[in-house]
Amino acid sequence: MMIDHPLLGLRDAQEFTYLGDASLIDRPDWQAEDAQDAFHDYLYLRDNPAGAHRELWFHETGDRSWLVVTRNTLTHEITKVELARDVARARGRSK
Amino acid sequence: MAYSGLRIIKEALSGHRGWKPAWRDPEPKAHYDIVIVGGGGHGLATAYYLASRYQTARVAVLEKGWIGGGNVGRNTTIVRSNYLLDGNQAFYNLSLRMWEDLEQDLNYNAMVSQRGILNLVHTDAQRDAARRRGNAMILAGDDAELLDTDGVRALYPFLNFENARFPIKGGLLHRRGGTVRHDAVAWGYARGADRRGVDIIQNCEVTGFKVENGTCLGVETTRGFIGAGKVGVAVAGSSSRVMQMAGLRLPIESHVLQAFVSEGLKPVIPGVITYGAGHFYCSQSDKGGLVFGGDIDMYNTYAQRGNLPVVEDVLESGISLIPALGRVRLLRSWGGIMDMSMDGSPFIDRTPIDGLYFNGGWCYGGFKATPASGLCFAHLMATDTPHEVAQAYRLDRFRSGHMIDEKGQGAQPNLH
Amino acid sequence: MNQVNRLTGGQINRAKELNFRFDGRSFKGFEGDTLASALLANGERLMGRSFKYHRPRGVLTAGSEEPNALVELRQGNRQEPNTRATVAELFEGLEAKAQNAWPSLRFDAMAVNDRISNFLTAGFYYKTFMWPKPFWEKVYEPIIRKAAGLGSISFEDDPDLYDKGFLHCDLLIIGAGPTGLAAALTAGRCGARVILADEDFRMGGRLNAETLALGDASGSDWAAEAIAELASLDNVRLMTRTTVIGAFDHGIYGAVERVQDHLPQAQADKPRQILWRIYSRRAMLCAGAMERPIAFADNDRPGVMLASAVRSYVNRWAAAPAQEIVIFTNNDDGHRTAADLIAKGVKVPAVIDVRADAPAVAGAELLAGAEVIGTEGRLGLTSVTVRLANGQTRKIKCGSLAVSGGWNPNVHLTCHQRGRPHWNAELAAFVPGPELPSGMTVAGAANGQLSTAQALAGGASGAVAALGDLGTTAKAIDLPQTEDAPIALKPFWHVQGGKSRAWVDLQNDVTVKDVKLAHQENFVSVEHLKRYTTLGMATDQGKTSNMLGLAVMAELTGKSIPETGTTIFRPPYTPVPMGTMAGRATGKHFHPTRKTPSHHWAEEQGAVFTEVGDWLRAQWFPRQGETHWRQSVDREVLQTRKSVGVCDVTTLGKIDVQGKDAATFLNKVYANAFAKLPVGKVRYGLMLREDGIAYDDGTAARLAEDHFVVTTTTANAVLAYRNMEFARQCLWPDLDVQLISTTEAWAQYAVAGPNARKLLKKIVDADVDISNEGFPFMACGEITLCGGLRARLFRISFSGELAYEVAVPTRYGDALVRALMEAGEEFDVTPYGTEALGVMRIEKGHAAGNELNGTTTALNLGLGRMVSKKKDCIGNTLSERKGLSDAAGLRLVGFRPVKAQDPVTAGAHLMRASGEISADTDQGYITSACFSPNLGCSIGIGFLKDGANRMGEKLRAANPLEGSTVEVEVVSAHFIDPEGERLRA
Amino acid sequence: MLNLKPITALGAEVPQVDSFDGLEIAERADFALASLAARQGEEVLCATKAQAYLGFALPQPGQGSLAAPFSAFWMGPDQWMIAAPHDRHEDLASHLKQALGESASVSEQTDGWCRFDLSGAGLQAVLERLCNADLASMAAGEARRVRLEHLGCFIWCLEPSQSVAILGPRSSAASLHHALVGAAKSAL
Repeated sequence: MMIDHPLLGLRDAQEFTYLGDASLIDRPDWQAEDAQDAFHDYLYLRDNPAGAHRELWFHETGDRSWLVVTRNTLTHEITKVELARDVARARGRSK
Repeated sequence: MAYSGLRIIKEALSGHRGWKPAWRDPEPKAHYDIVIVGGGGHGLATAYYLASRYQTARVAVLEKGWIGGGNVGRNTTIVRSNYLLDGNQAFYNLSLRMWEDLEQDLNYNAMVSQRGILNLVHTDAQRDAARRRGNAMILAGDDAELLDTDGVRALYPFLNFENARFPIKGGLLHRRGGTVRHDAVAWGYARGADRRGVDIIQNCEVTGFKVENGTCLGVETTRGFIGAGKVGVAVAGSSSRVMQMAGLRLPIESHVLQAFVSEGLKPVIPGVITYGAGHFYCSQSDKGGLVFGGDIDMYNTYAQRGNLPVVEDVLESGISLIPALGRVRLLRSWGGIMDMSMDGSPFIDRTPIDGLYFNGGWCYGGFKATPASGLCFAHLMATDTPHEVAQAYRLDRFRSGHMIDEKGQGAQPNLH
Repeated sequence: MNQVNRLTGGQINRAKELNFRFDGRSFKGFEGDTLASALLANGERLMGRSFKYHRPRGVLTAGSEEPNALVELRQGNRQEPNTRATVAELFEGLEAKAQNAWPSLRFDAMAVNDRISNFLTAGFYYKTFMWPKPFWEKVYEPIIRKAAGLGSISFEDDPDLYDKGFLHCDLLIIGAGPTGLAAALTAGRCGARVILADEDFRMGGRLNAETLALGDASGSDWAAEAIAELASLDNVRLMTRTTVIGAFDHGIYGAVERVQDHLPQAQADKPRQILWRIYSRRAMLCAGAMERPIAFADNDRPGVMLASAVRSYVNRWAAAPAQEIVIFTNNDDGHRTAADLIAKGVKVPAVIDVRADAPAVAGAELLAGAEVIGTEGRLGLTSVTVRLANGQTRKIKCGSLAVSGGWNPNVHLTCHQRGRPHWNAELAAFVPGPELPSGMTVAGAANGQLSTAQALAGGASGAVAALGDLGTTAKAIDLPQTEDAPIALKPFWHVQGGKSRAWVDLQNDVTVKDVKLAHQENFVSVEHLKRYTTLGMATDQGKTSNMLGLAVMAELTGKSIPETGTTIFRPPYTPVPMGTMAGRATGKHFHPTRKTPSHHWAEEQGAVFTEVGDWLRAQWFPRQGETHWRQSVDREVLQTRKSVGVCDVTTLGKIDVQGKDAATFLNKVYANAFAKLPVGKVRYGLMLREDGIAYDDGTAARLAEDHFVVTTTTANAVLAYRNMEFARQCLWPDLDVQLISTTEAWAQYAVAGPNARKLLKKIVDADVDISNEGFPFMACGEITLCGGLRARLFRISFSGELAYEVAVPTRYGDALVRALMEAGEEFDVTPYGTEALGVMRIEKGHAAGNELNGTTTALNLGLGRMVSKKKDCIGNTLSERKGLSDAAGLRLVGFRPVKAQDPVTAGAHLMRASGEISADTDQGYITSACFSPNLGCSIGIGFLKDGANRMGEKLRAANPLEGSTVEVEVVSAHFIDPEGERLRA
Repeated sequence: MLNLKPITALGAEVPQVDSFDGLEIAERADFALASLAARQGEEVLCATKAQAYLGFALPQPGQGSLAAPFSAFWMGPDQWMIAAPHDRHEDLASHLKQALGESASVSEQTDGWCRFDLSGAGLQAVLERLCNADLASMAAGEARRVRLEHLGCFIWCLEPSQSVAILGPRSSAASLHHALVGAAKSAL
């Protein structure tokens, strides 16, 4: 597969390490009432869609960026690639 | 009609006109006591045991395509019981014992061949881990032997002992492990179930569950609604897709595992060899092809195909271990979709919906589990209590922190 | 008998005669021959035996799809099973053996299977061999395994090299027949980066095998001219002997180039084959089509061949399969074979055409509306029996039968991403469907455009379109005038009736009757049919058999062929040597070897090395007179604890963590608190996974307010770095923190033992205060040593002794270890390896990889109190789950043998002092064990249920695997200096 | 005066040179390296100060600059590798840190890497057996991180189509060298 890195252009997916669903960015609040349940759902449950999937890839033998790649799990077609840091900020993550 | 050598002779002498269909193609009925979704190994086995051991009268297996087309039709055929952890041991111990009696039980030769599985050891730490595992196996009633380098050499003199990056320091041998002709398992169970009245309905895709007041009443299918007292889902690879129709999210991701077969060869490898320093395991089929595999492709996918990097990785490992295979040709590769679970262990459990049961999360170890999985799932559905060897396979075990993590990789499915 | 069937002409070099041997006999051929063409020229039709019934078989095709003529090529450690004689290029001294035949190809004892074949029908083995139970592994299976298989291997290591490579192009053209050449000329002339790959050793495809003309030139001359022009273009790469084996995601293709297979002896240092990964922006599949056979009784005798193959042998290789050749066809294309044969002077006794309205053939008798219903000849065809249109039968003498059942486009690569081909009724064949791999287009015969004119036009316009997608305007080449015959074919699959078996899959011996039996037993789905009968599972992967099997099944079910099913193809297109897929990363070079800075020095000391991940580390340093590793290790341990030892600890991961928020960041990735660690101090840290399991431990040294150096275990250096980047970029993106690995930049040595300070004093520069007051336990700092060299010093201890770790830039690491040894001479300093390191850490009860096994929590490790509940850090929330916080759960404790001489063994399971020994009574397990020379006995650490409350209890350490059970006592895991006084000395 | 004698990544006192018909592979030990990463919110200041110190602007993603005495290439978002001759700039990291102050994080990288310079007409033929960098598309100064011999290496273009520096992890220098020499023998 080829991943269209937002900064570097097309790169062989072999340079990347895959983590999983991009929802892993949305780490719950540790002080919430239901923190343990929220962490359970966050860490263990997956939509696992057959179709568009937003997922985290780390450019391990590359520029060390984490990317959020939108990829179709039926066809492997990639429709969007973003820097995970931008995505995280857009989803309200900060310090 | 019972199969036997005599029967073959008789048929041969009468033009083979007497052979009957191995299973019927019945029209679906309006209602069954139990409907199994998924005509793969586990679904067919479940139906067989429901009919044969739990005397469930009206059972149907619904299969989207052709039976045996799931992972029972695309695996590397290995059966073993070399587990370390409590929740797994008794289950796989039972499964291997069931394999040993399977053919006589089914009257179908699935070529259960116990030629031994050897897991190689390359470091002292691996030997420590192998010893812990081997002892766990023996304590659980399975067989294990710890071999040193010479012991391995005696079994497989052509492995790379002289020029290895990671020298072979020994291995854990599980003599009762081996291989089974995978397609025959599906067909044997199908024939056995069919003979006991189970309706096996091919080309019948489930498109939804009918749930009222928290109870599952049946399934919508491409061949109409089919009512059911209970519905059991055994569709590993597609579990998330199917259970999503019932509104459930699972601790599962779908990944592809590639497997490979070489051109046919005169006998090379009697048993199963697993490399300990790379991703490669290999056996030889009765037809002569080397059957081998390695790691999954690592990314979520439902496409039954993989990519080159994993192929190369598997072969780098393979040739590093067995340099004599360099000129043997890889004939065919294929990809199977795995239900990779969050701790590498499966689920056989009720769901929050009454009357809906779930069997899945087998990662790439589902084939060897087929008999016990079928029996335990049948037991659960017939009695509404978990079978004693499958009590740990609960869907809520992550909530309570009771993971069954043989590899110790944590909540990352692609590492199991 | 010297080349009795050699004709005139052909594209062989008669000036270069080559000697070769087949099955123990000597022959001659020419340069440009394949093994198959040379054997045919020598009058040899028998080339192999079938898989199941050991039927005598000859060559069927002239290409890589050959199912019959498989041989063991070459000898000794280069013996290569299952090589198709049709693609094995002839070279001087070629040696080939027939396979799957004993004692000889002509007389094969296993052919007895053929006599009892009526008992060995499809799937018979599923119905028998079940009793008595043990007989399967002991009797039946060994016989079956020995009889099965095809060629054999030498069991010697393959001596050849294999390369891998990477290529980039705008347009990859797969196949260099008329379509591919037209495409390549079109694209090449406009300057695009083009790769043209063809599996043959001579480009041109069917142009080399046919007698048709392109404009004024013969097909092969036109091809040669096109190739010459392409070769002159810098932007075009011509790759002959290169098979594109797979279409992978996003325009990546795998291709195998056979660099030296055609040479008598591979040149040293050069690869036998290369696996290329081709990154293409666009690809054109111009792979042509394959002719398919017709099934009829005894259609498998040596001499029965595909008509196109007969033309290839006659036209390209000037080799006639026989002196008299009959044609059997359902289409006009078969008639060409007759014309070509007649032109070459080969007798064509008859053309049998199933079509009642077949056109006449010049120079040969046409039997229209006739069918072949039988053949004769045990080891080679002698005659065929024909059922004429009027129902009469006629026997016709011939040595070869050229069969044409029509053409199947080579859609294989279009299916590699699960695309399904579509049925084309006009061709009675599957053509590429609309779901092609991204970036791929298909042209020419592969796309169902079967005439030469269509092929040329399709290639040229396809290239224009593909380059147009890339924004390049290309102009189609001027196309020469050539044949443009429409396909005239009557779908016809197998001859009804006939007394003998009609073969569908020649290699696997699947007959029409087997397909019928599968249908009768409800193995109707194409996949069931394949799996039950083994149809299409042979080395040609159904290229010559799938369509036929499908057609027979369609007939039986009364459905159309496309309703019955399609079969799709998987990589590789043709089988690939496993060595080629592996490349160079095998043997000693399977993984790169990481060497420590002291490696060369350690080698000089005669150190024994061990693999730790990709690192090689000194395991121990034998001294003269030491004959057993234990002597060396015991000495290293004792000497370190008594005086001082030095160990290379460079392999631990080092990560530079900088930024204003560095401390805040570490507070989040470590379970324990780091925010308040003073500058100049080191702290032990434990990292958890988010699921609460401990996965790595190490230290973090605060060199400045905004600068930490974090160490990880050797094994987890990469993972810990990745996880920290995840935390930095994805979880807390606004923290000001920067990371970079510095593992390799610094050579780091542990200097441990009561004399460590004295030794180091001699090394560090005079102004560096390393006194206990000036540089206490857990201090760190940037210093200079050996006359001003920048260095880092950490007062940390894994051994439990007074110890330091000192780091210098890696290039000085070799000199530093020598300096340390020299300075330590007066203390009798010892280097120590990983074994002694392990012994000392077990004596101190420190957890390492065996304890951090991915299932253990901080609580299990006895470090529960480290997990801060007052801050947010990865893993703390889920570590509190019930199953992970059992008060009576596993705890890390120590074990001593009750009888001092007994060994404690890692991997033993713990059982109560009495009672049953079983899985149900398991109390835990020993993770690490060693002989402690300080305690004079074997010791271990491990996890025990409720271990902290069981000190002093006697247990049994059960090791049934090795037949031993040892009584042990539960003790503290801190065997030595539990108060930690030595560390702080 | 230092009394410790450095060795090269291949373990010798002097760098190794291997010559082939069309290619020279030269081990390099005469350069210092430091990584430079802009602090959050200080990106502009970092860029300004870096330009003042280096004499050129920090390169854009994927790009690099070859100059004297400093050269640089982009390593990752807001992160660069700076190189300079070792004999005069052994303390490159501390000098950079002084120059950039709180605007950047600087780490010494000199001995984290081994370096082999490949030059000659046969470069393309050899490089294509080693990694997926498309040499034809690389401009002078451009650096690309690739997988080579299973290692993460930088291919740093020194002269288009003619010369590249390959930076690999120092501990694996021998394996990397073996791969380079093997490919040269194979392809040339």
